[in-house]
Amino acid sequence: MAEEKIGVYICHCGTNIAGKVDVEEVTRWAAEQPNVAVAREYKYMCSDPGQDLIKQDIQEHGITRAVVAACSPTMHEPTFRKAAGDGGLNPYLLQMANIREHCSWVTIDGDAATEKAKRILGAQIHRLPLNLPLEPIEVPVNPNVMVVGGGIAGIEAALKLAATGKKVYLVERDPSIGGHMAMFDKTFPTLDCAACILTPKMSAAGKEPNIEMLAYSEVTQVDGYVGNFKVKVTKKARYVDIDKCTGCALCTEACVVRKVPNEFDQGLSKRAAAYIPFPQAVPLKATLDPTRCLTLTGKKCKQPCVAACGPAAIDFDQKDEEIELEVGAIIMATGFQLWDPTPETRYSYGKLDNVISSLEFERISNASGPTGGHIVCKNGEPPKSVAILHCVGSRDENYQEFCSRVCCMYSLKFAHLIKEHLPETEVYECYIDMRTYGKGYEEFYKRLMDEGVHFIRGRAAEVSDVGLTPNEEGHLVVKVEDTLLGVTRRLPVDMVVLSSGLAPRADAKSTAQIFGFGCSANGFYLERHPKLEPVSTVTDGIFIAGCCQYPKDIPDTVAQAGAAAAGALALVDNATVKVEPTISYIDPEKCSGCHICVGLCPHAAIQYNEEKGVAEVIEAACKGCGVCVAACGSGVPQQRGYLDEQIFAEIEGALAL
Amino acid sequence: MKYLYYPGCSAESTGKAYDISTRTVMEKLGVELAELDDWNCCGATSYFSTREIDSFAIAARNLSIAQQQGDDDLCVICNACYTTLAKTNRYMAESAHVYEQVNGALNAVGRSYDGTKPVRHIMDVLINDVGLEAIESKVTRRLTGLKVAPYYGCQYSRPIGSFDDTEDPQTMDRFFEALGADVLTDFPAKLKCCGGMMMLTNADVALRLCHEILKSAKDMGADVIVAACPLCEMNMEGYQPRVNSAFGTDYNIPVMYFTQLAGLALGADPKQLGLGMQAVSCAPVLAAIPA
Amino acid sequence: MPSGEKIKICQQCGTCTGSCPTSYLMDYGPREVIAAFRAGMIDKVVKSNTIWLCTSCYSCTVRCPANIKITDLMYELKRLAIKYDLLPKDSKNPAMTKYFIDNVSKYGRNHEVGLMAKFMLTKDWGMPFRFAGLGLKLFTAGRLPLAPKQIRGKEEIAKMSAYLDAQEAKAQ
Amino acid sequence: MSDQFEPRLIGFLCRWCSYNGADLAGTSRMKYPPNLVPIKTNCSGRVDPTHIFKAFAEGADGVLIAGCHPGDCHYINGNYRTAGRFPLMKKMLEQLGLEPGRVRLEWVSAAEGDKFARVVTEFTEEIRALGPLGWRTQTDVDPAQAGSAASDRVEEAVPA
Repeated sequence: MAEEKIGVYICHCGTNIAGKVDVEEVTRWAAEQPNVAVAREYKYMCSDPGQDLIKQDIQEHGITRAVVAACSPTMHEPTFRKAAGDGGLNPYLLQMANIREHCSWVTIDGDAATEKAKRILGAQIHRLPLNLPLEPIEVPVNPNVMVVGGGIAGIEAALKLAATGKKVYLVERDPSIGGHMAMFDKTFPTLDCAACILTPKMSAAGKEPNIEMLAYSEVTQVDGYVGNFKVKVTKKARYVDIDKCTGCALCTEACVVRKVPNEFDQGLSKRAAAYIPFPQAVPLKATLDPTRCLTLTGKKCKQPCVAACGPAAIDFDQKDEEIELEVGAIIMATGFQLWDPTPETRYSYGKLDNVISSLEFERISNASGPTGGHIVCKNGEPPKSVAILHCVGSRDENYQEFCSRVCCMYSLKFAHLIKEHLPETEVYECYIDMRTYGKGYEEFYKRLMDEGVHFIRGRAAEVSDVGLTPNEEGHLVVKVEDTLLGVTRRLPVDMVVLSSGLAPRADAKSTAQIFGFGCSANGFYLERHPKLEPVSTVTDGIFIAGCCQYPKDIPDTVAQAGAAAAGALALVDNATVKVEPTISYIDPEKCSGCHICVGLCPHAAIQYNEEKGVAEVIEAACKGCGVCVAACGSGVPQQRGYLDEQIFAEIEGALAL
Repeated sequence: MKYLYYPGCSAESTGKAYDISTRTVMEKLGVELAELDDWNCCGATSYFSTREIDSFAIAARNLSIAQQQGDDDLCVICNACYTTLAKTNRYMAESAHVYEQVNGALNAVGRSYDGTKPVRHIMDVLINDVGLEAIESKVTRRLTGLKVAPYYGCQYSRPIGSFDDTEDPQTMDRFFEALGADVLTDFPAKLKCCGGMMMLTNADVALRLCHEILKSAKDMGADVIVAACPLCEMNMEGYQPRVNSAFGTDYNIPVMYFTQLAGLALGADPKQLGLGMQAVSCAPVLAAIPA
Repeated sequence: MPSGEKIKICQQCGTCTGSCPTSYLMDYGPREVIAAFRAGMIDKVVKSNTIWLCTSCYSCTVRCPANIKITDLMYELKRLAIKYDLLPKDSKNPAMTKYFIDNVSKYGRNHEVGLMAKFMLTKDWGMPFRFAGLGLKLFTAGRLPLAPKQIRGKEEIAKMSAYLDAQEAKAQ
Repeated sequence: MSDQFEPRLIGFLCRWCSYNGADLAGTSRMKYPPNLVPIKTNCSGRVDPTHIFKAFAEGADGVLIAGCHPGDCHYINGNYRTAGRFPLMKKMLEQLGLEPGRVRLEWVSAAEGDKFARVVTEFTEEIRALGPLGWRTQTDVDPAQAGSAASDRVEEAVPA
């Protein structure tokens, strides 16, 4: 083997690295290391002139290996490997040494950081002579996309993709798409009617030939990899043949079970066991609730629904159906759930009538809701005073530590709706900080002040029905410190709205596991990079949009859905995609055919060849975990890019100093 | 079932009936109580105000004696004693400084303590060790129809909440349901402060707080308020006439230690429950329980 | 005070003051006490009536979204007030605290009758009259024993305190 | 700096969870001791006993293996293999006279920058308390020679 000539490139990253690590010293040290032909430092290696240094050295100094000591490889490894490739070097002969995230940013002492930087860099310098040229594996891309979740984010992403001619599978867990937005009355700050702007999109998605709608369905399994996902979807039995159902709702009227809490109305109204969730549902098809339908729960029923159904669509024998889809990209738009205020017992939610959640208020104020849009208390009377309590479950170490971003604004919207419906009603907003950060939001806040809403800076302490004075008797009493006055106030009101934060879906974690990515500490899906890749996940080919990533308002959700659609399109619009070649191989000369790796491979990528008596790696199926390498007693399987010798060399280099 | 028993100072005077009825109830349930030898005041809330470490030290003297005296858990009846003793364990675990200082003080009097003696509220013992089923099986006089307002008091579950919720405790509700009572489970004042020691120093404040509790009980139609703390009982019951004169009310609501009412359900003689000691008569309660 | 550094993350939401059963009488509510603490103006709150109105109900502590142990903070401030003799003139609580401790140091247990008697004689002349009706009832019911109970190890309490005094002196 | 013992630690981090967790600790500017040098593998399941022996033989005083939480593995169940293998590895090392505290397995997700910083801090302190291991056998290995010797083996191992 010829002597290798290693080029070392150390980045200052402005002061991000150089402010802590003595870059000159590391460069001087690196130049003395074996095989190192040239060691350079530069203010920003990732800039064009920085990258040019590498290219020039390859071409002019005959550099045969390169290492860039800079930020995390997650950030810029592709950048520098491409630069090496452009310079004529195989990209896999370039390594990165992470001296920013793993060193300068986390170390207090400058000398210690400089030492650590040398160790991290030394490990890579040591390994480089053993690196081998590799070629990325090029795989075909399935042009179809799956969108999971049919709220505004999923609908928007699906429509955008469908408009480019791609086939989209839109999977929705509930019987209809629409999500939370379909439940809202108005949207802040413009007060557009939510239904007026959403239902056209819902019906467009329903009619779009490129969208195959899989409502009342759930994803159960995801296999494969970027460009080539194999997805199992369970289409839950509706007990209604949707090809025959016309959505006439006669079954609903005929059904004898009439007291099922209506989920869409937050349980404030009742529905039948045969139901269509709401009049604008897409698809507009009936569903028989398997937990409530008498026939389906094994009880006696004369089945008036069957008699009522003209097209004979009702089918009690329908079964859940599992289908398999092949898609090149996936967009997750599974949304949020409202933080359930029950654990905040001091607010008496669920105990006292007229202490309601924000979603319940949305339904009460909605013209198509259970009260026909009349804002009324449980006794049917309009409230003369309403307190809206901010930050319920939010900004609290005991519950959710984060700010949910939208609650201040929706609370202001509620106040406006109350003032619009009931001008004489007093409205109190109890808030900690008023966060009105969006376009037109601060103006909306001012407008509400002008409308005479009482703003009390303080988080409500408790809600009770114990009146101590005649004017409190018969009312709910909110106890809150007005922190601007330094006075504790007791507000006698008729209705209390709890502005809960947005929470991750209860099953967000298990869903993320199915798809092979993770969740942030707060439970929302984890993006690949918080700033530059907010719609990507660590799994190539899987994108996220909307409130499943973090609480956000409708404009941000729609923008993110577009970004996710563009990300997916940029992938599936290509015939092929390059995947990492760091996969395993087995030398047939050395394999004893013991089978141990065959059973351990998580992706069934190792097969036993009976004829030759050896194990073989199916390259297309191998994802490169390296479990087989570690498992083999004789060290026969090896992983490209992570050969034992390469890892040994890294260890030696890391400990040489 | 055996426990070491810490009665607390009040049990020797104003809260005597709590001590007497506790012993009776536990005997009826077959629970053996061995009084802690030569116990001292737990320090209560006042001691925290001198030097924090003194309060832990004097509380730890009790715990150190308990550890010497036997392996059984230490059962406490007074809410404040319970919180003080449990808090001492907790802070000794949280802070090495507290641990060292406390042991230094104990060593000075030939004692030591490792911070691990389990401190149990009597209700914790009843619900989690004796068990509601066992208790229910021993009821001879069900409290059918008796409207019981369960008053927990501040330091029952606050601040630690080790055996019940800090905002919405339920154990006393469940306990009296097992005894057949008509428990006012939504009693809104169940955790409202009675004013504590402030009845002596800022009576206006404390009377007002008691007024709120009594009003709430009256509004709900309570036949009796049950308490788990001598100071709470004293404030709500002993000071009822003064509440009445201060607020122009006419409350006459019996307030009992929960062990007194439980004792009746378990068939104990009223005399064994210290029932003659109340300033507000309990006769209506006795009359209301079916024989 | 364990985890005292938490006051740095107080967002001044006022849940503590709003939850406090006696804050309406306080010169400064618990929220303002924390604000003053952070602003370096503790002397202002230590001298106020606030800390002596805390009933130790722990409502603020269990509700604080930042998990600040506010009740403990109040104890801490009471200690400071006693130590530097910054007691409000009209407040009776500091005296009660002191008598309570004297009582326990002397007998090992709190003798409630003695405590009340001493308190009434020195701090609240009107009290015996207001208390008379109840006192008589309690006395006849056997709930107010005249003789204090003394524990065998009563000198231990004083000794422990003396040890801790010495420790504190050493630390300073 | 004081002349206290500074342990030398190697940390094998899986690239999907723990490596990103370590990145997040950096992005969040959390501070932890500089003693651990990370080595990236695709999956914690790739780490085999020889890597750990090698680290100790080269002078490491402690070895950390960090991977995705159970159930979160990017490769379905690679981390279960790690978890299954770890006690055996530990036992082998114990038989060689090594204190069990010198190897540590942790699950650190990409969202747990704080946990990564805490684990490294704790681990550094624990190993500092245990003192130097001093297993390094060869004194002055010429890295160039070591490298070229190994590269011969690589060329041999890889099919053309």
